[in-house]
Amino acid sequence: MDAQLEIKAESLAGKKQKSLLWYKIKKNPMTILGFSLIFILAALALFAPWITSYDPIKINMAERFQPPSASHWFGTDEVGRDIFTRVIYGARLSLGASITIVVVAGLIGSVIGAIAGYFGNWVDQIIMRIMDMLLAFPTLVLAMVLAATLGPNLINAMLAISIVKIPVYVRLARGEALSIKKKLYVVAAKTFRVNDFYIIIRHIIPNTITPVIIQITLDLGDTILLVATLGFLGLGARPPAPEWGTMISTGFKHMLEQWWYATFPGLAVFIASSGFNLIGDGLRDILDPKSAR
Amino acid sequence: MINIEELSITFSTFHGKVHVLDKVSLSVNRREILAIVGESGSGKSVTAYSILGLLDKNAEISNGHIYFDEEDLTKLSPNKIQKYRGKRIGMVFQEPMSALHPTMRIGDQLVNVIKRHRKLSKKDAYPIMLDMLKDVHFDNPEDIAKKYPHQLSGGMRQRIVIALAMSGQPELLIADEPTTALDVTIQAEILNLIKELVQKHNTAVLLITHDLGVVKEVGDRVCVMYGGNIMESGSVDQIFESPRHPYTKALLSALPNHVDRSERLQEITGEIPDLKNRPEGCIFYSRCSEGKSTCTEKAPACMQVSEAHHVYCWEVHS
Amino acid sequence: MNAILRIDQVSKKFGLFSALKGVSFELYEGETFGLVGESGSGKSTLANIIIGIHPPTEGNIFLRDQAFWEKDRYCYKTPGNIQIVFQDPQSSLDPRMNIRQIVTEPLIPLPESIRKEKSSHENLCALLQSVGLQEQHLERYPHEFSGGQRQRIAIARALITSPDILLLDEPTSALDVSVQAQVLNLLKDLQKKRNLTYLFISHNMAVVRYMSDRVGVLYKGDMVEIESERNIFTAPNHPYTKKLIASVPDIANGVV
Amino acid sequence: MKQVIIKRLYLLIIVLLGVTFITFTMSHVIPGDPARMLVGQRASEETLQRVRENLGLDKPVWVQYLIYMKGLLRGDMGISIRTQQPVISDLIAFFPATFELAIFAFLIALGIGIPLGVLASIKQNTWVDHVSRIFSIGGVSIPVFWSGIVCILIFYSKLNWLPASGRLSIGLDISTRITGLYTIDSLLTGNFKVFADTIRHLILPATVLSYAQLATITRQVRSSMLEVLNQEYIRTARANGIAEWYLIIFYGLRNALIPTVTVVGLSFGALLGGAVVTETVFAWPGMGKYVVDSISFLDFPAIMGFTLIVVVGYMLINLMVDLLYMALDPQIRE
Amino acid sequence: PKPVQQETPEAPAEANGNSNPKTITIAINADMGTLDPGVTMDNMAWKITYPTYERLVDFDGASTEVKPGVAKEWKVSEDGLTWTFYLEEGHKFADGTEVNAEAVKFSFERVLSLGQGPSDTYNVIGEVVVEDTYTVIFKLQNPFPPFLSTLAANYGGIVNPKVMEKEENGDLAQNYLAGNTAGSGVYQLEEWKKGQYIKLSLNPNVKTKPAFETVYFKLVADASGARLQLEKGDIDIAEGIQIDQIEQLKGKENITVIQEPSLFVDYVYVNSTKGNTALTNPKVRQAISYAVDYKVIVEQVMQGYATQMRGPIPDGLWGHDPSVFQYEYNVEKAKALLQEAGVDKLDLTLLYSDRFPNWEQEALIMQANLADIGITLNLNKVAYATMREMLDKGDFDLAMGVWSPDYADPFMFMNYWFDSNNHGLAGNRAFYLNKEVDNLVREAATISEQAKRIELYNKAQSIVVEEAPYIYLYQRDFVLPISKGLKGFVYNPMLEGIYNLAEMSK
Ligand SMILES: Nc1ncnc2c1ncn2[C@@H]1O[C@H](COP(=O)(O)OP(=O)(O)OP(=O)(O)O)[C@@H](O)[C@H]1O
Ligand SMILES: Nc1ncnc2c1ncn2[C@@H]1O[C@H](COP(=O)(O)OP(=O)(O)OP(=O)(O)O)[C@@H](O)[C@H]1O
Ligand SMILES: [Mg+2]
Ligand SMILES: [Mg+2]
Repeated sequence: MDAQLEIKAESLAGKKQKSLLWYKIKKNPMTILGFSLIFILAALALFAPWITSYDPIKINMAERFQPPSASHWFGTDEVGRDIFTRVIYGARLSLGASITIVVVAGLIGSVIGAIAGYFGNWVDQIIMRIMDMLLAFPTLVLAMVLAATLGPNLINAMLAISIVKIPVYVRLARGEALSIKKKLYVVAAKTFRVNDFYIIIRHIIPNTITPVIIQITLDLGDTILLVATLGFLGLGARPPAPEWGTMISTGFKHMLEQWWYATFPGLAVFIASSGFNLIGDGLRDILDPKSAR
Repeated sequence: MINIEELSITFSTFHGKVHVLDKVSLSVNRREILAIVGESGSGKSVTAYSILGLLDKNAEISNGHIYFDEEDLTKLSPNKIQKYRGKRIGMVFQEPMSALHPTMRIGDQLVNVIKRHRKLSKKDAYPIMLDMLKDVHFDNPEDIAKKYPHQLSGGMRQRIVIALAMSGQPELLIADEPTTALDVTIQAEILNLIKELVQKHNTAVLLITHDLGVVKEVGDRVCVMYGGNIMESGSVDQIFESPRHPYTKALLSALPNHVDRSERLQEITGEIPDLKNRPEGCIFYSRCSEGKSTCTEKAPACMQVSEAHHVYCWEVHS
Repeated sequence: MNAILRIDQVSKKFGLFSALKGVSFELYEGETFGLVGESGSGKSTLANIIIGIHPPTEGNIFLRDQAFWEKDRYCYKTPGNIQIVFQDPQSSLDPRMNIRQIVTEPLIPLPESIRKEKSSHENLCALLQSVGLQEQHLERYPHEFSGGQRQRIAIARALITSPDILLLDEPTSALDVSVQAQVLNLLKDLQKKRNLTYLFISHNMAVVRYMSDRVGVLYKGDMVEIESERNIFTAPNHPYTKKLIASVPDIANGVV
Repeated sequence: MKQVIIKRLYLLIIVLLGVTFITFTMSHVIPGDPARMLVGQRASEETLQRVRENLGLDKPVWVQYLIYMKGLLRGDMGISIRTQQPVISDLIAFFPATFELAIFAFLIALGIGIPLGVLASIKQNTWVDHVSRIFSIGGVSIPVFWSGIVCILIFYSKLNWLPASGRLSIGLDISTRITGLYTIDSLLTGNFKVFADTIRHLILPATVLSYAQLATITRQVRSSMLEVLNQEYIRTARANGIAEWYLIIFYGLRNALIPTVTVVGLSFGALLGGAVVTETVFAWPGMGKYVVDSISFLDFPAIMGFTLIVVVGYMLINLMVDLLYMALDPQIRE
Repeated sequence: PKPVQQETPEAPAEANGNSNPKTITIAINADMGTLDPGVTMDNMAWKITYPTYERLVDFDGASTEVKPGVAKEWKVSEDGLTWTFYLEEGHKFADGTEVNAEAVKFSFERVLSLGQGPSDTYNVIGEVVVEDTYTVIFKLQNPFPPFLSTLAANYGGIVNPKVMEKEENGDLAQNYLAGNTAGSGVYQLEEWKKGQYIKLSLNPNVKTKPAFETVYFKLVADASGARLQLEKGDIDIAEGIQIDQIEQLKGKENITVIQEPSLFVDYVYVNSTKGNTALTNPKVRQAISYAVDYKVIVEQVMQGYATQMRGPIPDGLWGHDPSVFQYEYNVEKAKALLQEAGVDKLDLTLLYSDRFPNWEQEALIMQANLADIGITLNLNKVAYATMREMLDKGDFDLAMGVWSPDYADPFMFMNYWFDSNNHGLAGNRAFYLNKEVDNLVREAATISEQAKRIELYNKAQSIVVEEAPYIYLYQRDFVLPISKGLKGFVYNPMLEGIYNLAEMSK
């Protein structure tokens, strides 16, 4: 008796989404460039022990401050370690730290933001005032004070940056939540009398995830730089671990004579940061429904 | 006035080329209101946009011509077509809220357009702007001119949009679902306004809608579109009194208007076929209740059933 | 006829603005009550008060003498007995859930046993069948469906708790005429089969006329007229009703 | 309008209380004794004790906080432990330098970023767009400490075009202090030699600093332009025959600036507190260096003072953003 | 030759500053705190206070001995408790007031009642008596042989008693003096642009006019920047240049590099009582002392601008014992010692901060060195303030350290480093405890006869070298690149970083 509606096309489902994505990525050469840069860096970091025969930690005073050459592509540092080796091993730390920071901040931030946006009223007020405080806080003071309190090491630097980054995600997620909670599917869920946390978890958060992911990739570039800056100010990884910012910080003092010391880790920061930014920009174009077609 | 001949438009998308319009021909005369009806996705808006060269970047006119007083608009450069926009051809869109610049005063928006079309200074354009507002039934044009769009109701906004479109005193007015977002009572006002302006300025109107009621109310002639093809065209009376195309008939009987409450409504089963691979024959065949084998073989040719009443259907041929 | 739902002097203020001004009427079991009125007249607001989204400023709703609101708290304790279908099938389904998840969502607050039973595969299949969908659709996502199909999904979701009352807030306004016909037919069939009571909100007079047994006209928050379907279209009393009916363009000249 | 300002001010107080409290407690649990920094490491225990008492460091933290806040009400931010001078006078000495640098960097970034963003958006996915993106991504990706020193090497050491450090050449003097901004003061007093010198000193650090800002602005303008240009009202205006350039600037950019204002305002706030590295590299006598030194000295009053001024600055900028927002968007005005 | 200034017509005035023979510009790398000689303990500030104030006595040229300053002569009583100073007439403060006995009394009493860092040194003073206008007597509470030397230190600066007019709520003009000078030195503070520069001008009442009428201390925090400016001739002296860059600078035509032995030592605290228990065993400490490759540190890290220390008292200060034992790099011996001590696996931490750039390199080298003898050294880099707190509490195993004397007396090393009363930051940072050493150094501090004192200190030295509570790394050379035209600079190891501006010219 009912008209049997045909489903649009059997193959449409996942395949359509994927091919669409691929199509859009292909149209975005910059994004491909970004992915390649990160991919190369990640591969270097992952396969570091097979790529270089030097030890990133072991010192060799006899080889101190060698300029770039066939045996030391990026030269050596003040205790004779191969800078190329340290840069690629450093990718593990620097990229790892940045990704952790941003993902942690992104997760915490979007949950808090979803809660603020969904509940509104005083919950929103309190959360957003706290976020105002965090936003208003001079990043550096927070990071340095935290580092000074807990000890200047990478973990604390990461903690500080995460805290600083959270408000961005809270704002983003809150904004999304504000619009999502007006969506009929949320209104509908309310009429079923499911509880608020279910709604937040099942409806609000999954639907804010796309902008959050975009923001995460965009933030990664920034974070790498921030980690490096904190490293530059002596709040980074503990020696002798290789970390780009710390390397730059030390190398910076030798910029005039041993230019390679700060330049190559600087280049690595530049590549990683641009890579993530390109990906983020690309994702924004690709995942943004408005740019569909 | 305007004459569209065998217009075909293709969009390149990631799945491939979508043939959205297929040999659409229609024409509108001065002082005439031509209504285009058809369900969502049938190509009504694309037809309208193609006239003003406002198609998206991925569109391509693969066939046909659009003659506007002997000039083929499809052949014009973007710069030249710009001269037509607003000046000779006006356009009204569906959503009155989003069609107006949200942070610019109504008066300024109108003045900007008037300035351009009549080559006037801002000061000289102002009184003309006030007249235009009066034309669309605002009694206090000065006040209105100072307002922002969000301070007006939907009906008021739509009148502004119409004023904007009319400000260049165009010869052709294209109205793409101008009342869909409005209440029935306001809709009636707007439709009356359009009728009135047509009378006053001798404008030709291309009215796009999916509301058959609206068509009946204001249209002189009707084009029924389906899947990028014209199915049937004729005067309002011809179409409503004696529809010949199965699609037109189905459309009319799907309306609950004159059906007894105990009866079931007529449904049109199925969906528009994939426009990427348009079928060889009639596009409506898959949903047609009267279809037969010839329909799948060749696209139906135009059939004149009476004066100015054309149908594209093999069934009618026979 | 039995009154199943009683709307009693319901008023609603948003800030200073009165969206509803003491509206009262009753819904009889098994009937379709059409609610018409211009945009902003308070139709959706009323539905929202019934379903528990907004508390009324004054007045109350009773279901067989059971009050819905205690101050600002919705205290109607039988989840799923009243369900709502919204206008826009696109945004009323979460794009990130598949159809199974969407349709079973209303069961979540129900007791474990009922939930188990209702969400069993056979039950779901039968439900989908009844709204004209198929079993294989269960694992798909909303974007894979057409507008009419989505509205069917929304209806299935409303039906899964076997409600007595269905609030239909402009269920076909976003749909094409051809699809509208399908949905209206479906609604009629279901009503017959399940003895549902409908509150049918629309501003399309023809649709209201086709669907409703009685019609109420809301005008700026006031219920200006409640009449049987026949009376309201043939002999409207209130001037607004008259204007409303007169402004409806119709394919036939003269009466609607 | 008035309400917004009042609301903001009231917010400012809440945020200030929160931020000062956090900073205060945090800086007081840091291991390290400021009294010790002051008396020198070899001091005896009694001397140390005496100095601690003098500084009030022997009292519980919350008492110290109350004392501090009480002083603050009178406009007294305490005496810096490191410089032994009122924090307020230190801040007055350092803040204008940071502010001037930030403003210049900001103007440069706006001047380049907005046109670049607009260009990239109207030429979306063409080489213009790609080049502008690469260029602006460079800004967010190149560490300032690196680009700074490279600039010095090129423009100071090699080309000798621009000075490498400070705000003003030694020997030149800006005798009257009106605003503390050298560019403005020198103009006000008609001292064009100083003005030219100040500008020369500003160019390198401001450019380096602006480069990072530039990216944010360009990207924001580009994406909001893209969004705005897709709006119906743009299509309407186009259909009404508005000229394309007029459309882009007066219909498009005008609205694209609304979201940009927020992003840019926030980033300017960050600039105030975050130009440390640039200031170090260019020996710019701003607050960044001051706060880094203060932190390593555990100079609480100075850290507090800095935090306060940044927070107030940030909130004021926020207020300005809101007001600007209202000016740009009539819907919010009501 | 550099065609410096005239390239651009409107070349910045800073270039003129340098070519002007009456002006000297010195790049410093950190701003200073208070300039009050009675408060400041900061070497940076001393650069300003030393030439702007006079003292009773001054260090003589490059020597660690003193010569007459304001006091033309002095005598000390037999028991070492009464010191009488006869002032030279005609010394005037910048405002024209004459420097007299009252001013001396005022200054020292002021230091004592301020009770800040400098007062520590003068706590021995029981009373300052004005005998007549030009005679002042110091009565000490107990004999303190280094007393004369302390008077030549910065905190012995004589302050114009008129500053009391600037006193605010009983602060003894502390607030005023923080940003102003009120001394009788050759120069006075004319302008202090925070974060930018400090400008000194002549004291109008000075008897003999020096070559430089104006002195700029220009803040250039980044050493590379300072170096570039020196190379271009925009400044005369660049402080804080990395040791690694010195070799390059030596090659520049317009730059001279001054290199002098200093009394500044780098050493490592080996926590002998509060750290890892293994370290209480002198054998383990010795093993560590043997394990360090001194040569690499001196030659690579310090680029040869240092000499390995021999005993705690540095070469150049009296009391230095050239015959005391010196550890050398000997892995075998170190291993053997560890074995003797019964230690085979040891996990230690090395505390340091970013205060000195060479610390990290040295830490890394020591990490490698100790690994060779089976000791795992974990590096713990913390903020400087934190490091000091941890040092004070003894919360470390090994820690990097530096030391330089405030006055020229072995007391500065022996009593500070080894007296168990000074455990913690005060001086005995190794938390070293040896009753015999305690007695030796305490006795040496109370007698005035130098030969006797040397004998006692020598005895103590041989014990503490043997017991190795510190790793005696090296004694730094003072290295300073200056522009070639600059003449007359004399380095005094007691006045690290302080310039004899009045004697310099170009
Ligand atoms: N830029 C584009 N790229 C690809 N396909 C497009 C594009 N614009 C329109 N289409 C397709 O062209 C077809 C006709 O669209 P059009 O907007 O003309 O429909 P319509 O008849 O106006 O429908 P509605 O009543 O919904 O407005 C649709 O299938 C649509 O998906
Ligand atoms: N949450 C709310 N806050 C403030 N005002 C509201 C809210 N919800 C509805 N309103 C106002 O109440 C009035 C009635 O709204 P309602 O949605 O009930 O109208 P409606 O009759 O359903 O109209 P439509 O036909 O457009 O759906 C409107 O003027 C609306 O602006
Ligand atoms: Mg359309
Ligand atoms: Mg509604």
